[in-house]
Amino acid sequence: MFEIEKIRKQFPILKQKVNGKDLVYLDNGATVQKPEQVIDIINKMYSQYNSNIHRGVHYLSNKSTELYEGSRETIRKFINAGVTEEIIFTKGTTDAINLIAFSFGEKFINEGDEILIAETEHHSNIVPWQMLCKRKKAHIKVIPADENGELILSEYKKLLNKKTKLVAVAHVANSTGIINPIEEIIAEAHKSGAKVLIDGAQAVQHKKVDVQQLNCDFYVFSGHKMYAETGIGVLYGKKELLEEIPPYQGGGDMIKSVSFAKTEYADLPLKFEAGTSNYVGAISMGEAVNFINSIGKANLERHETELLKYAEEKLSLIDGLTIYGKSENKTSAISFLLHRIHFYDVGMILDKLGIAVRTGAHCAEPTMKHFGITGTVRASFAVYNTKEEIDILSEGILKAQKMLS
Amino acid sequence: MFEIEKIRKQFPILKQKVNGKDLVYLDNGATVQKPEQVIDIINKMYSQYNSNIHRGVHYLSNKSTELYEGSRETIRKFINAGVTEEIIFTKGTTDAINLIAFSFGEKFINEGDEILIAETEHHSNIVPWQMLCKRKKAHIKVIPADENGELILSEYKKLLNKKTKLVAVAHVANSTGIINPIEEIIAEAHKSGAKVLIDGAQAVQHKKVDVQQLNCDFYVFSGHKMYAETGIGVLYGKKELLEEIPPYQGGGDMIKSVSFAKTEYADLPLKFEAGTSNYVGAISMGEAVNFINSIGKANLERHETELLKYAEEKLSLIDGLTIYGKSENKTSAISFLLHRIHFYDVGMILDKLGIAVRTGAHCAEPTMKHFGITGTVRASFAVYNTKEEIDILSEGILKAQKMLS
Amino acid sequence: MTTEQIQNEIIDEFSVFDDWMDKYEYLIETGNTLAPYNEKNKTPSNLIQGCQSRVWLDAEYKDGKIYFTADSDAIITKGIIALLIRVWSEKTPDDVMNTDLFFIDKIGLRENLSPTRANGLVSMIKNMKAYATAFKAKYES
Amino acid sequence: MTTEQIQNEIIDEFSVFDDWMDKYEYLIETGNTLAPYNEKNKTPSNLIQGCQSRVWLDAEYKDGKIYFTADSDAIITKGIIALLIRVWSEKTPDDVMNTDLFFIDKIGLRENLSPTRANGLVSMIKNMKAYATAFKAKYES
Ligand SMILES: Cc1ncc(COP(=O)(O)O)c(C=O)c1O
Ligand SMILES: Cc1ncc(COP(=O)(O)O)c(C=O)c1O
Repeated sequence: MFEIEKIRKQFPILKQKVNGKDLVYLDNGATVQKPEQVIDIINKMYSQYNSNIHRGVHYLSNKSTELYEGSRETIRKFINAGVTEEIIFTKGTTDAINLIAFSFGEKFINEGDEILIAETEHHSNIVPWQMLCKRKKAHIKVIPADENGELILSEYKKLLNKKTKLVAVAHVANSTGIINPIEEIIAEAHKSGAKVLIDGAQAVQHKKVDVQQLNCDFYVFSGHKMYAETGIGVLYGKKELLEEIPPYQGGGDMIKSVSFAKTEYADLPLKFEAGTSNYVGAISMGEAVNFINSIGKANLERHETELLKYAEEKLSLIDGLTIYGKSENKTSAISFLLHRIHFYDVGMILDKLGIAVRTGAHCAEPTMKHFGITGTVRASFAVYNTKEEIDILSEGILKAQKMLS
Repeated sequence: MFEIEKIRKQFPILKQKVNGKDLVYLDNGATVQKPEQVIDIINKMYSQYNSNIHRGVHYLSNKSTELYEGSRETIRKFINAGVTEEIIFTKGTTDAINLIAFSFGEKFINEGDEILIAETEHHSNIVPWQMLCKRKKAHIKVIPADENGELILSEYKKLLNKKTKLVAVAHVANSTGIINPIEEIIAEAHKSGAKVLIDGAQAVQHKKVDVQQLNCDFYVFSGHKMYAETGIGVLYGKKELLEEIPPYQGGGDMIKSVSFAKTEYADLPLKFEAGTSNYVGAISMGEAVNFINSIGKANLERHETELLKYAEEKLSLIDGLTIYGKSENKTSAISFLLHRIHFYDVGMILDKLGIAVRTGAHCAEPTMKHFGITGTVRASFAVYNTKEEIDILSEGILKAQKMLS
Repeated sequence: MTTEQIQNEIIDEFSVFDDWMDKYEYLIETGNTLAPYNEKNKTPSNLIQGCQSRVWLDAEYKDGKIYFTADSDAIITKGIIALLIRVWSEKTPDDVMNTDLFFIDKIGLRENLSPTRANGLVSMIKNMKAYATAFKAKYES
Repeated sequence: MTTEQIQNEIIDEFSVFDDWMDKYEYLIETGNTLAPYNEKNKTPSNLIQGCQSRVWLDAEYKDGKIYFTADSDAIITKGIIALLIRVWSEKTPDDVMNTDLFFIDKIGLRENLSPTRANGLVSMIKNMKAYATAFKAKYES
């Protein structure tokens, strides 16, 4: 049974008043709020178990290490990776993509090689590849989107060739909520001999993800967008590949032995976890998975799909409102503009009504350019949002429209 | 007035029992415990103010951003940097060193160049330079230590030459607690035209640090070792230098504009903060500085010096105990071995007595090699430790010695 | 009137509003009455790129006084700009350089000066002061 | 005796101790009685490098049974090794492969099998099972 009130009660921040109004938090694409059980585990870590991991022999250190490694296993199950060594903790999605851009790049990218990314990517899945290509004299090729924001697969297939070493695509585009056809993208890339990185930052919190079934080579996501702390994320990579590519950062914990003459790197996953890992963050991520599991991914997906459909219906009724990103395959986000009204002004007025939405280019300037705009208003949903909140949003938009035109 | 009992009360974890004994936490070199005010601010962030920073126009986002940027200013004052843009938030010390190894390396390190590091460095201040040197065909030169673990300045001066581009040295060596003569090291390096990175991971929590007075080019440290969260750290760099070197990671927040044709990077400090920053971690770091300031660095230093002197006296009385790292200039750590007894065994027995110490090579294998050993037992202190705890440690060592010989 | 007096005048005007809606409606109105900005001056060098709204700023120095003109694509931002220009136009460089801008806070629009890079206003204020400093150096020394 | 019986025997022996000191003293004693390890066999390939203590492990197959020898530089680690060898020496590959190692937990020494890389014991157990698998494949198929 999906009991929304019970779920909402678990999020202390939702009880907040903002500008005298009940908070309506619809900026979940930027970051998701945290349930009590996640806040509690952080508290508990710092009040009872905190100690640096891996290197200690004492009780607290063992305790922290056990919880940390336990969390790794929880996350392995969450995305159904084959073995725990395939789960690398990073600072977040951006960090994970940069890691691959560097390490995969050092090993496999040479002058003239090509990397394919989609036109609708987040900057974090664009800039690291640009930097890599600049360093290696390689090239970025862009998978174009159609006027609705959907990727054009026929064009994608034409772009694939022997020089294509990597395809990096979002599972869900953050600025539109469109779910990309990654199954087909992955299969095609593999046929052509390219590896695939999937940016799951906007997907894992909304959809069931099975990396073995997807057969992607890398899958990355952030804790803070899936009910966990900021400053933590995950890189999943196929074991053989992670073993082949060199480490990214050097430091404590990622080595087997160090001397000035010769340093040997540790085995997976530690090879990619230099320095003191954000173990409290990682543990909070395991707890966030527990939270999601306690609701059930299917229930969560059903609820969020309902919300999206409802929001699409409601907002379509508003005169002069254009939705950007139209597709049957969307999840949990709706991007729009009001005719002749600046998104920033709408955001400001909504804020005054206690409604938090995101405005701007959503770190996806090429997508905005594609639509011929500079930004949108984006409402994005999490498991705790309600239809009533969408009603409030819709009334708020009408009010803003009235004030601003 | 320095009231130790009042201070201890602020650390919930110190009330823990471990193996039925009162916890005696002497593993502060690995990570320091957190005072209530830091735990509270984390709580408060996730229960009241949490929202992604910089990009939002709504109330919560503004609130988070204000707190985040406020923390940057607090930290600027803490180390007396000239301007806030010189404070970059990273994942930790290791991340900060890797950032410089990459970005400074891309810009300034060429084939045949030399990087000087000390023999007594932590792996995090060795491996990134080894990786850089491998990539750029540059060379590492090692500043040797004498038999007590102190750096030999006359040898250092001989190593400096025109090819020396960077000197990377710890402010305080983590395996011995020895304070390196960084003032002189910095001055000499500059005379010879080299830049200097100081690894302050073991210093900022114990000593007053004034980066302008030191005149170092880079100074790095970790939050978790100075009473703040894990997963956060700081890179201080001189503005002109940070402006000159290229960004390290690419992604959201570090850009001014992105297109497939041309991407412009943001100004400092954001240029080096790609992706969602660990803003809660950063805010906890500001609060940790408030905690330290509430005690007063001078008081803290006095207390910790007393502890160290007391521990040195006490431990010297134990037959067959050798202290590694002897110097007049030490802070907050004491490394030792018992004759013919393995450090691991000592650590295990102490753990049973509720005493948490670190054993092993302390991520400083070259230092251990220098002393002709494979590891030590290290007791390291923070502001909340007491002489009584050192008495307990000393009794514990005697007991372990008895059991193990 | 001094910059302080103008600021107090604005505070007085806003004091009659007791809810945010009235304030914002007034701000929007004010934005709509902002003197038109010469489209030709929408050059890259006059552009202050916020993440969200864009601001264009230009200034001239005549007979000891500065004449600011500005624009924004967002109307709320434009409203604040209009208020800033009211405080600072036709003032001397010294007037501008020495102003303590207190009115925005007092009229309860502080959220518009957030440390985010969102609307470019913080940079705009910095740039207005920079113009004053530059004019002073150029013409008055 | 089966590996299960030996484990139960060890549990019995430890059950007389009611505090950790006695347990660890017994463990240390046990470590000191471990059959000497041939120094010549302290080769890199026999070394299991923990972060903290090092473990050397060697094994031979004779007449259907495995003979393990091992050593460590830390005496507590050596004590656990001695117990493991007592359970597994002179057992068949199948015996070793199929053992459910429950005694370490039961005698309250679980902290010695922590997931840290500290003492090499977890790897050692893995390697002992790997020897069994290898011997079985080589000699029994
Ligand atoms: C001197 C020194 N440098 C670097 C580090 C690495 O710090 P972190 O693990 O927080 O990145 C440490 C701590 O382990 C240290 O003591
Ligand atoms: C699709 C997508 N990719 C990458 C990112 C970057 O994630 P983070 O900022 O957590 O590194 C985001 C979130 O902003 C995103 O939505």
